[in-house]
Amino acid sequence: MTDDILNILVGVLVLAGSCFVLVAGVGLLRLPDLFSRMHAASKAGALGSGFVLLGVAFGSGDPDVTLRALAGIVFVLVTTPVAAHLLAKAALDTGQRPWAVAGSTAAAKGTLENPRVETRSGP
Amino acid sequence: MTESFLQVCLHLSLVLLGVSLVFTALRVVLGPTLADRVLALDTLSVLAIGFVGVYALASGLFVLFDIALGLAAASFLSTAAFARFIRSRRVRAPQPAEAGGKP
Amino acid sequence: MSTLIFRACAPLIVGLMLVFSVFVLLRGHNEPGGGFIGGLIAGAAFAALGMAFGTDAVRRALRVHPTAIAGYGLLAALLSGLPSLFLGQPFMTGIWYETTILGSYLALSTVLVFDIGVFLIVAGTFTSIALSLEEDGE
Amino acid sequence: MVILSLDLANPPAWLLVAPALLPLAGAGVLVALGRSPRLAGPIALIVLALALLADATLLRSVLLHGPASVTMGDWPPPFGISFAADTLGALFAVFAKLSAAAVAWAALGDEDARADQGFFVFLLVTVAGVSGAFLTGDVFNLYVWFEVFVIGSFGLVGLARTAEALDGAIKYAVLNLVGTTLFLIAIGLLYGAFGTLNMADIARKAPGVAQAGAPLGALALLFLLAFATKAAVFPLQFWLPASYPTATPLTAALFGGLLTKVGVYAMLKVVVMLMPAAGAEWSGLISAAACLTMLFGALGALAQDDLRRTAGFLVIAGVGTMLAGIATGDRTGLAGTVFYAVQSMAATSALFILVGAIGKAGGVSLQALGGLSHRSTLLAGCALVLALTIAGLPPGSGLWPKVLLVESSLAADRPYLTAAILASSLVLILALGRMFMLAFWRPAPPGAMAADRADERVTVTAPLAVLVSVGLVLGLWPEPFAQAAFSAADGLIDPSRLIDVVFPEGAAP
Amino acid sequence: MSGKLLAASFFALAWVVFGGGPTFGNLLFGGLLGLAVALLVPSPGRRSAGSEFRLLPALRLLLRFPLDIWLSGWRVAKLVLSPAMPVRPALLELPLRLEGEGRIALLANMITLTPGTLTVDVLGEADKRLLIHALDAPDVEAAKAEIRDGFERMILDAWGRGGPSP
Amino acid sequence: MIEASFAILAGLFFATAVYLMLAQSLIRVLLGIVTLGNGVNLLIFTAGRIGREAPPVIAEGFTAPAVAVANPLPQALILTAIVISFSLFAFILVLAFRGYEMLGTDDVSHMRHSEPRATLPPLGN
Amino acid sequence: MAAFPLVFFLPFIAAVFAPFLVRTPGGVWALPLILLLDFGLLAGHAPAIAAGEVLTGALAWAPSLRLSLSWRLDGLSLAFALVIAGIGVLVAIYAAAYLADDVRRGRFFAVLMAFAGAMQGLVLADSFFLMFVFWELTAITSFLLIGHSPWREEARRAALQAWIVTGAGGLALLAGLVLLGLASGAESFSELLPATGRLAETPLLEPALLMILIAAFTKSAQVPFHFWLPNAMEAPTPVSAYLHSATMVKAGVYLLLRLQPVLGSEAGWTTLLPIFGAATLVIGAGLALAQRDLKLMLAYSTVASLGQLVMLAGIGTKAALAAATLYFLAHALFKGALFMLVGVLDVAAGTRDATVLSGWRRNLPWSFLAGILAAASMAGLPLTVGFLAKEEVFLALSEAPVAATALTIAGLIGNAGLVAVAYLVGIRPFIGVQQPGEGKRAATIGLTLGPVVLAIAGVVLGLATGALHETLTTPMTSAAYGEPAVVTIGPVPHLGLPLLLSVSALALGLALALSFGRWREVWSSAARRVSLLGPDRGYDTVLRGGVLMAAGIANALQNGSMRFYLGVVFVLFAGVLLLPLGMGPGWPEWPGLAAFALHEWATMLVAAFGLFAIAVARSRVVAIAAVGLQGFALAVLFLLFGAPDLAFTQFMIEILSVVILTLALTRLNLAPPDQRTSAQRLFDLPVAVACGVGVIVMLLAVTRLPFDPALSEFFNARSYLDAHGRNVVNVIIVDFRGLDTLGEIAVVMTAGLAIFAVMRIRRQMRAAGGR
Ligand code: NA
Ligand code: NA
Repeated sequence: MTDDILNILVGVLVLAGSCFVLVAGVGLLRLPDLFSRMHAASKAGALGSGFVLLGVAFGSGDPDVTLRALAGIVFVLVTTPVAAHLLAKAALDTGQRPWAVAGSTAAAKGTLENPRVETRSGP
Repeated sequence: MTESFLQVCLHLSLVLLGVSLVFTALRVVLGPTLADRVLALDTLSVLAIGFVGVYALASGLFVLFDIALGLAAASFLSTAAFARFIRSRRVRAPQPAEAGGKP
Repeated sequence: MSTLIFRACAPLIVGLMLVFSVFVLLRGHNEPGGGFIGGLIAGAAFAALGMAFGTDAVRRALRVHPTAIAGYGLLAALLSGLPSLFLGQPFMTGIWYETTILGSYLALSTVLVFDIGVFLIVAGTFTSIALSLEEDGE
Repeated sequence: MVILSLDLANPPAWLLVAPALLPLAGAGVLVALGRSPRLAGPIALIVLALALLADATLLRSVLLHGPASVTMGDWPPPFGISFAADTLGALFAVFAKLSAAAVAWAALGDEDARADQGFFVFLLVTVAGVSGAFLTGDVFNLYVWFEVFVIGSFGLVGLARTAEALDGAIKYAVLNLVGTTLFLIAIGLLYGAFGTLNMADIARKAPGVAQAGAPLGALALLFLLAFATKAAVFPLQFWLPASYPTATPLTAALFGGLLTKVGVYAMLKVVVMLMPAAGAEWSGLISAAACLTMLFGALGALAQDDLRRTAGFLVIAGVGTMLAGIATGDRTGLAGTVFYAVQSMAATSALFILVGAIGKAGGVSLQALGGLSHRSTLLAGCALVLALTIAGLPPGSGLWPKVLLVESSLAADRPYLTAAILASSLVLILALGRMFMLAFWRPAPPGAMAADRADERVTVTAPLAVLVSVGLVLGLWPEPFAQAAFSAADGLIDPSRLIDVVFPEGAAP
Repeated sequence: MSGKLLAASFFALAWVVFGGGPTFGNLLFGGLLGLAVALLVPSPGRRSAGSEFRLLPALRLLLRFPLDIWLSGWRVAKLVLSPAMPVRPALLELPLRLEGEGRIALLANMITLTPGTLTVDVLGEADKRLLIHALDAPDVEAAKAEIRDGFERMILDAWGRGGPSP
Repeated sequence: MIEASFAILAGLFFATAVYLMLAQSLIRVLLGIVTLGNGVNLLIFTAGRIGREAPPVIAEGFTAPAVAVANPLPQALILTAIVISFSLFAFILVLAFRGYEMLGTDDVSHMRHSEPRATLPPLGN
Repeated sequence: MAAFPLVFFLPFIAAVFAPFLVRTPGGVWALPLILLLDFGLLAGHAPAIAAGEVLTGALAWAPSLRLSLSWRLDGLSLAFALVIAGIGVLVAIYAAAYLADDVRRGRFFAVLMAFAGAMQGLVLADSFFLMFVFWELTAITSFLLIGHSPWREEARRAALQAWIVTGAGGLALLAGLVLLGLASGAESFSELLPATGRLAETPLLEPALLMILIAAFTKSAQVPFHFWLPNAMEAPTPVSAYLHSATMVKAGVYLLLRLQPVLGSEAGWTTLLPIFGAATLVIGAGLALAQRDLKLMLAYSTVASLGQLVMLAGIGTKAALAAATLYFLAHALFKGALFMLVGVLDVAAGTRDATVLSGWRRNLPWSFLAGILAAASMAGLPLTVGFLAKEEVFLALSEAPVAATALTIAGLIGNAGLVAVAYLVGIRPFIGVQQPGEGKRAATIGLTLGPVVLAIAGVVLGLATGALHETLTTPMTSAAYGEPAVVTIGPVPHLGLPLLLSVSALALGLALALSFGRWREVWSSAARRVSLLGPDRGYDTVLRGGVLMAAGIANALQNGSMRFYLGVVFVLFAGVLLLPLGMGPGWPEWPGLAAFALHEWATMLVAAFGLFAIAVARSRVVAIAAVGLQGFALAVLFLLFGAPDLAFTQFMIEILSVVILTLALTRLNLAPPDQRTSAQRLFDLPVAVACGVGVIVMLLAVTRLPFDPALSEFFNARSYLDAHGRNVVNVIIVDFRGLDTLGEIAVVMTAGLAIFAVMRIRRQMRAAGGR
């Protein structure tokens, strides 16, 4: 009995993970600028692989692998945001402006190191 | 019965991953900015983790699994390196001319 | 690119990568892994450390020049092949010693020493390459 | 002393690996110690001396008792990697080590060599790679040892400090990398066809595999292409005149003495020995390449004003001469190739050390040089003997291989090959005669000569004298070396003795 | 020194996880390896982390965070898949009450991990501010408030303000 | 036959590598070198014959592979080849980088410093 | 017989000790003594050789190279060896005096002695290759001797010219000897001579003959290869007397006489030798009379004499060979004497100009005596050995089997010229009005001994014909003829056509000599204009042209463009892959594709897409990003087809490659376009496609073969049991084939160090303000 539940759980988890990865893929293509695309991509990083790794954790039946899968999730949870942050900062610092941005005074005034250069690439 | 459900999910996942692999590959080439390409390459590594995970489940060979962890580590380093590359290029080279260019 | 967030998280990330690299090294004989991939991951870890805290911090942390690590790795690999010569066997003949202590199975061998040599070389070399390139970047 | 109590009949396992692993260990020690460039030189020299001793002992054992073999890890051949020392390999290893030791000795007193402690590490790695290549009996392991000396040589050319040296280094690196990649491609295909990597096993299986329809002709040609690139055979010699002249003189001395010879050695071992039938198919092509290489090298040497470039082209001419023996492929021809390769290791290293010394004395341009014979009679004497050796004239050592190759080409009814050998010799006499006359006999233009006597420091003249005297010994008393060359040729034509020593009881794989 | 020990024990734990369970061999080797890695890696002043740690808020945070990820993840998914893709990005500048580098990094990462928001950078020296890019934030102040009262509040409860690292 | 399609892919790798290595810019030549290395690895992998076998890992409780496994030897050879070509590539990359800085260009046709227009030797005696 | 090998080594021993002997006072005189001992040892064998014996023997030197220190002493080699040693003694004495105050005496005598050893070795050698070795050594020592005073460009030019021309001949000799060896199976002359029968059928004979003739004609300065000999007069006079008249230039004649029994009957031999010989005789004599410098006059007359000897060897009859023997002996004596005489005049009168020198009989009485006797022998006057030679020559020419009249006329003209030279050199400078010459030094005994002894010997041999023929001429002629041939000519002239011819030659010669002053100017300017087209000018143009052509070729091919270099490599690569299969067994048939799953297709697609993207990427930044794609796809492929370790490493390396690529290229300005021109694309595309197709074809040709899984089965079976490991691939890497990995990590370490070194040098140079 428990095996059936496990299989279903693993199947769902893996499918969900893949779906989120697909959403990230679509987001990468459809979203208008780098920063919006980063949202999609960081989501794939966290949710997509997270769910697949969870699937592997439950589906492997081998405690060693389960532990390692959980460790993998922790590692992904730490590295993905840091990588996203580094990339975003680098892009912003080199004058790449988010598309149609409202709000932030800093961005508006261009107090960042270099002048505002509007980059606009349609969806 | 439920085994077949799992197999279906796994195959479906492989297809989904395959499709997103193509999408991501497109972004790697389309760009337009280098940051976009780096983001796509980083997503490629995530895709690879997905691939490894699903393939391990499908083939029952969990021995492959550690590749996923190695990948996560290496992809982090590559994105960090690219970030550094992008930032330092600004100091030397003006906004890359090919920002809006198409291949 | 040394930013606050990166500097805060780097020790954790690098630490995990180093532990993982040693894990990949030690179980390489039975599951995919081994000295190369372990060394590469360790190298990547120190490269990341270099990016977060600057190359001087890494050199201080390592206390020994990375290329010297590679040198010791080569000597370890060579020495691992010598014992068999003294026993009259061809070079690099594996010598194994296996026991179980308190439930944990332990296998020491010249082949493991060789793999550790490979690990040190790959880690030392890649770190050296990354650092000398990063150093240039600043 | 361990070595003296050695049973030469069946040499111990360590003797076969020592020539390659000693220099490697030396490099490891230097890298681990790191900090002291001053110590690097002496350590390197001691290591090379020990390795040379091992080489000489191994050669004696092979000459007296035939080839020796050991398989690493005590695995049964062809599964483990076998080292198989036959006369060819042991002979090449000894002379390569001799040249390397002389270069190391010269490097003790050379500023740019001592300036960077990397020099001795790279030198030791290169020598380890070359020695490993000469002694291994496994074709993929041969590739690995190729890469070891290639990266060692990369390290040496990497020490470039001028634009010309750096450009030369880039060309050297890219073209040599392509060369070794061609070799790897050929090995991949060979493994696909044979299913094994052990040379003795390949030799055994060649007839059967050929019958199964394997494209051995194409495979042999691919190996030839790869080794032709490493040996700087025309038209694949471009990397050499770009890099040897611009590297530091001692780097060029090491390269000149060793690298192209390894390419020729590989041709002999892999094509002539392992795939004789397939190799023979291309003997017409090889002799054409030999003629072109000889003439291109000789004419190139005649045309240069820069002595360093002249020396580079002389190496190419030598490669063509060696190739002539492979083209005819008979016992005399192969012996000629082996004898030439062995004697030219010492001669070419000496040539580049000499050019280096002349460079310090009065620059390397013939237009500006002159009056060197007054400056140092020893240098003039060495220059003359070297010129005679390279042109293949008595009392130099280059004469005997030329005689063998003329005999072989005429016996094989290849008059155009003979004509090329003789024509290139004549052009070499002209080129070397002019070089000697203009640099040594012509009175020095005012103020051309360097004041300090850097060119006459003992660390320049001593190694030069040793290498030149090696040439004289080979020239005046060639018998033992000719015998070794002929026994090496026999080993190539009929590898059965080697196969028996690798597979003692003819064990099936 | 206590920072080093904490790091060492964390890495030892990591080894046990990798090595497949807490056998004697794993614990012994893990301890040694953990110590070695801790020495190698320059651990910043973890000192202040321990002083004001309260368990309950930390647990609340641990439970609440995955839920948040799932909810906003779903929200962003709907957004990306809808044909019109009603996206109103905004660049927020959030003044911080937290001071410890570790804490700020934790907050920044949590913001990035919850889809819809991305921490771009930490601005300023004394008056630290977080520069955040929001995928869809019509009301800038509301978005800021949501974070200030959400994740930042939870971290403050669990670990306090935290002084500047030594 | 699986090898057939891998052969075609290997052919593509080689064609691209050669095309890149004949490029004007040294950077593209470097990329060609990477592609060439990948191509050679695929060639060796294909030469070792490919089937849908499991990885050559002996499962717990067995002393030899229980099921048909992929050919382990080419994998070992390729592992060695990958790392070697990576090391050589890394060196050439740094050399090219140094070359760019010193020669001021990565255009191969302008990099002729090592072989300047050769000056004629003295034609007299 | 033990004395014999010593003869080989004596001169070389002298050569080694010469520099020290010269420095010790009086030590220099030891050198002629050593040569005298040499002469004595040889002379000791004369009776045995006269009795028809042939002494052969050998010391093993390099058997595997078919090389032995072997000698063959018969009439021919004995006569030559005696001349070499005999005149060597006198030249050594003469040189000791002539170069008394020359600072480089040590080097000179060492090389001179080495030459004597080489020349003697050449004529005594029995093994082919031994003779070749000595032949080349004479060329090298001649180069060093001509270049004795190298600060003069003419001396350097003459030295190199001599080495190149005789060197080329040496190479031809090697080919000729090898061909003779192949045709006859002989390794030495002793084996060759009896093997004449077998030679006839082989096709190798013509080329062998041609090579031998080239060797002989260049060494013995036959027209058109004669030009190096007059130029060699740049050498000090003792060298001119010894090498370039008595010995070295005779090596070609020796070779011809030695091979005459074997090749003498060949058509090529009997036609070419007389033609070249006669032409050289006439032209040599003519040019001699166009000179003002006595030394050049003698040089050209030597060319003429060599022509005569070659002509006689060509005729090959008993009489011709007897004439050659006699003339060889006579010439050695009188020409040696006259050369040394000219040296004395040069020292005493400070000039060698024929039109200036006159009336030196009072100051140089002994020289005058030597001049008269030597001139008499050269002119062929009775009572001299020259007369015996002249008679035999005209007898041989008149009875020549082919073109006797033409040869006789040539002989007449040539010898007339030689008579004139004899008078102009031997007599004229001493007679007439004594004019004041500001001579450098008095003619010491050392200088005059040589000419006098040689001149007197010419007369003594002329008279003691019985002893002469018995000991020297008959054995030598027999050896050259191949069968016993007794020489009988007596000192008393007897009526007959030869006497008539020699008298008319004498008369014509005297007439020319006496009227020399009147027509010399006209004749020498005419000769100079003709010589502009001559071989000497030709040598210079060939040399310059050769260097320029070589430069053209080298610069055209070695043009510095790495693109060109790589283009050649890849064209050959494509050719090597496609041609053999095209020619040989044909293309492997297409085995059909396997069925692949979607994700497998997707991965291959991405790889192909990545390759396409990188190839067409317009900017290098795009290319760098795209390189990640192909690596990724390949890694996934390895993963899908049972290679986890491979996938793992490929992933890691791929990422780290991209990391290093970006870290290193941070600085480069990748913006400027670097697109190829369409012309370049026209070349690159086909080559790239050809390489791709080639790889596909070869892979298919290899993978369709049955695969021998022996190695893999062993590894799978023994991995756990013997090597304690479950991951077979890793076990192969660290144990089964651990040595590969050891080499590999050596590469990795060295690469790291090399990169570190490059970056360190970069830092040092930038710190010092460089780039
Ligand atoms: Na070479
Ligand atoms: Na987020």
